[in-house]
Amino acid sequence: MHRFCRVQQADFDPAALQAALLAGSGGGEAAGAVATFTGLVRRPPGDEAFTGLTIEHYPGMTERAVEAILDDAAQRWSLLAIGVVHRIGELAPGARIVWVGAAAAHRGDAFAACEFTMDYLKTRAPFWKKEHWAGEARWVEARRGDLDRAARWAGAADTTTASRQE
Amino acid sequence: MHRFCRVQQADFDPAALQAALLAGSGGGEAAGAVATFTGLVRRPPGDEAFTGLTIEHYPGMTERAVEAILDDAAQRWSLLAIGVVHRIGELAPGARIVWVGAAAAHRGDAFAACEFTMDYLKTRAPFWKKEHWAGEARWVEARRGDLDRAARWAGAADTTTASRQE
Amino acid sequence: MRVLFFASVRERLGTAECEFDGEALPADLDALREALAARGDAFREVLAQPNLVCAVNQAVVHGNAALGPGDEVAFFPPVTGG
Amino acid sequence: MRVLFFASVRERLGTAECEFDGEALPADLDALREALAARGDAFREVLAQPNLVCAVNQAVVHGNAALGPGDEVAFFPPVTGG
Repeated sequence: MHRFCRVQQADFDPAALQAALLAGSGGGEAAGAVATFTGLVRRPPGDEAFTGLTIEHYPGMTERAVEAILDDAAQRWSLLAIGVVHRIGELAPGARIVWVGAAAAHRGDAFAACEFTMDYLKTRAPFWKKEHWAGEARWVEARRGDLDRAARWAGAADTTTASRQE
Repeated sequence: MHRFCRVQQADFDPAALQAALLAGSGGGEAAGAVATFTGLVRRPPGDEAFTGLTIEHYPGMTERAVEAILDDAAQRWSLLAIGVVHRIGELAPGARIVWVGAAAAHRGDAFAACEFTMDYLKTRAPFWKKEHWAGEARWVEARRGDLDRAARWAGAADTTTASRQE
Repeated sequence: MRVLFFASVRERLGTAECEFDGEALPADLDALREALAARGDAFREVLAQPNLVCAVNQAVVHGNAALGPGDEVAFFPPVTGG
Repeated sequence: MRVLFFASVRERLGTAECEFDGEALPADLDALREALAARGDAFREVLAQPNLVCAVNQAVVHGNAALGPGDEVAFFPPVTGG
């Protein structure tokens, strides 16, 4: 199975990443499904003073954590390729933060692996977001909802079974 | 909410579609999440004689059915934009068949709307696939697994609730 | 009234559509099915398919339904797109 | 032994890392926490955070764990990437 994990300051091109994913999927004729997710810096509604995010990470541990998540995804679903790109540093409103893509023979595997990887990235990879406003900055607090979403995968046998039936 | 539905013979560019989705999402700073799915003509493993698919559809009803699915998705989740492109006609192995993209403030809504739309497209929109081999052709039979996947959304309140908590 | 056939149904019947009007116009779906069945074995076979789908004016219909002169009826197998 | 601090923890402490070696080397995480707490209020406050995460050699550790001279320990708040 083809996989990649990049942690970088530079922006990325979702189209090029999707092409890389397919190029790694057994020549491009084995994949029937590609699911992708792109996360962006969202301006809170009506919050004109918001100037963006900075993202800090733990070099070394980040890559290990992401690789462990990809290992886990590859164990849980039948995948042809999976990739993650996560940006660090200063990001303006509207900027891309993260991309996850999964290619599989069947869509159940691609969807589940993509969403699982995002849920685990949010709760297991050492990145921290700080929000900035004109004259103020605040570290983002971890969200209960993200932990709940990640916890769903502890009992993910249903999803796997459904996708194997296709 | 911005939306689009295209049924066409021509290939499509996932990058351009994702850009169109974001352009329709309140200027691009309101969206925090974009989930996409691309379906491709998969060559059955080891099946060298397979030459591709033809896809037939019911003009008029197809567009109505897709619009009804997008209405449903827009009711179920908080979306900024959603779009579908589905190709018809002759498609070679590796060719793109279908694209679904959903943009939302939060990822739970984007993921769920994208997967829901695919599951309903598979079971409610009047498209039919015919598989071709050297010297043989066969209409694809509807899959029990696709009906099961679509049926999951009948009790989708959990997903909606989880995504609203973010 | 236009009656359309798609995919394997269209191929089995060897035709993509037919028309009913004037005195031959069926009053409802059951009457239409009867009129079609009278056209021969291929029609009878298709109409006997347990999973055959019927749409009236581009919306799926189960069971019987009244029909009028401007209606569009379609018969097709379970969908397999996406 | 390197000890690293990230995000709000790093800012609260005003430092991104510190070193322990020779006789000052803590034998385990509990000893390390004690040695850090002795450095003042900011350290004590951070170490008292109920959701503080600790990693040894880049793997999250709960409770105590033995430490050696080449180990890398990190303290940080719950992660918020993605």
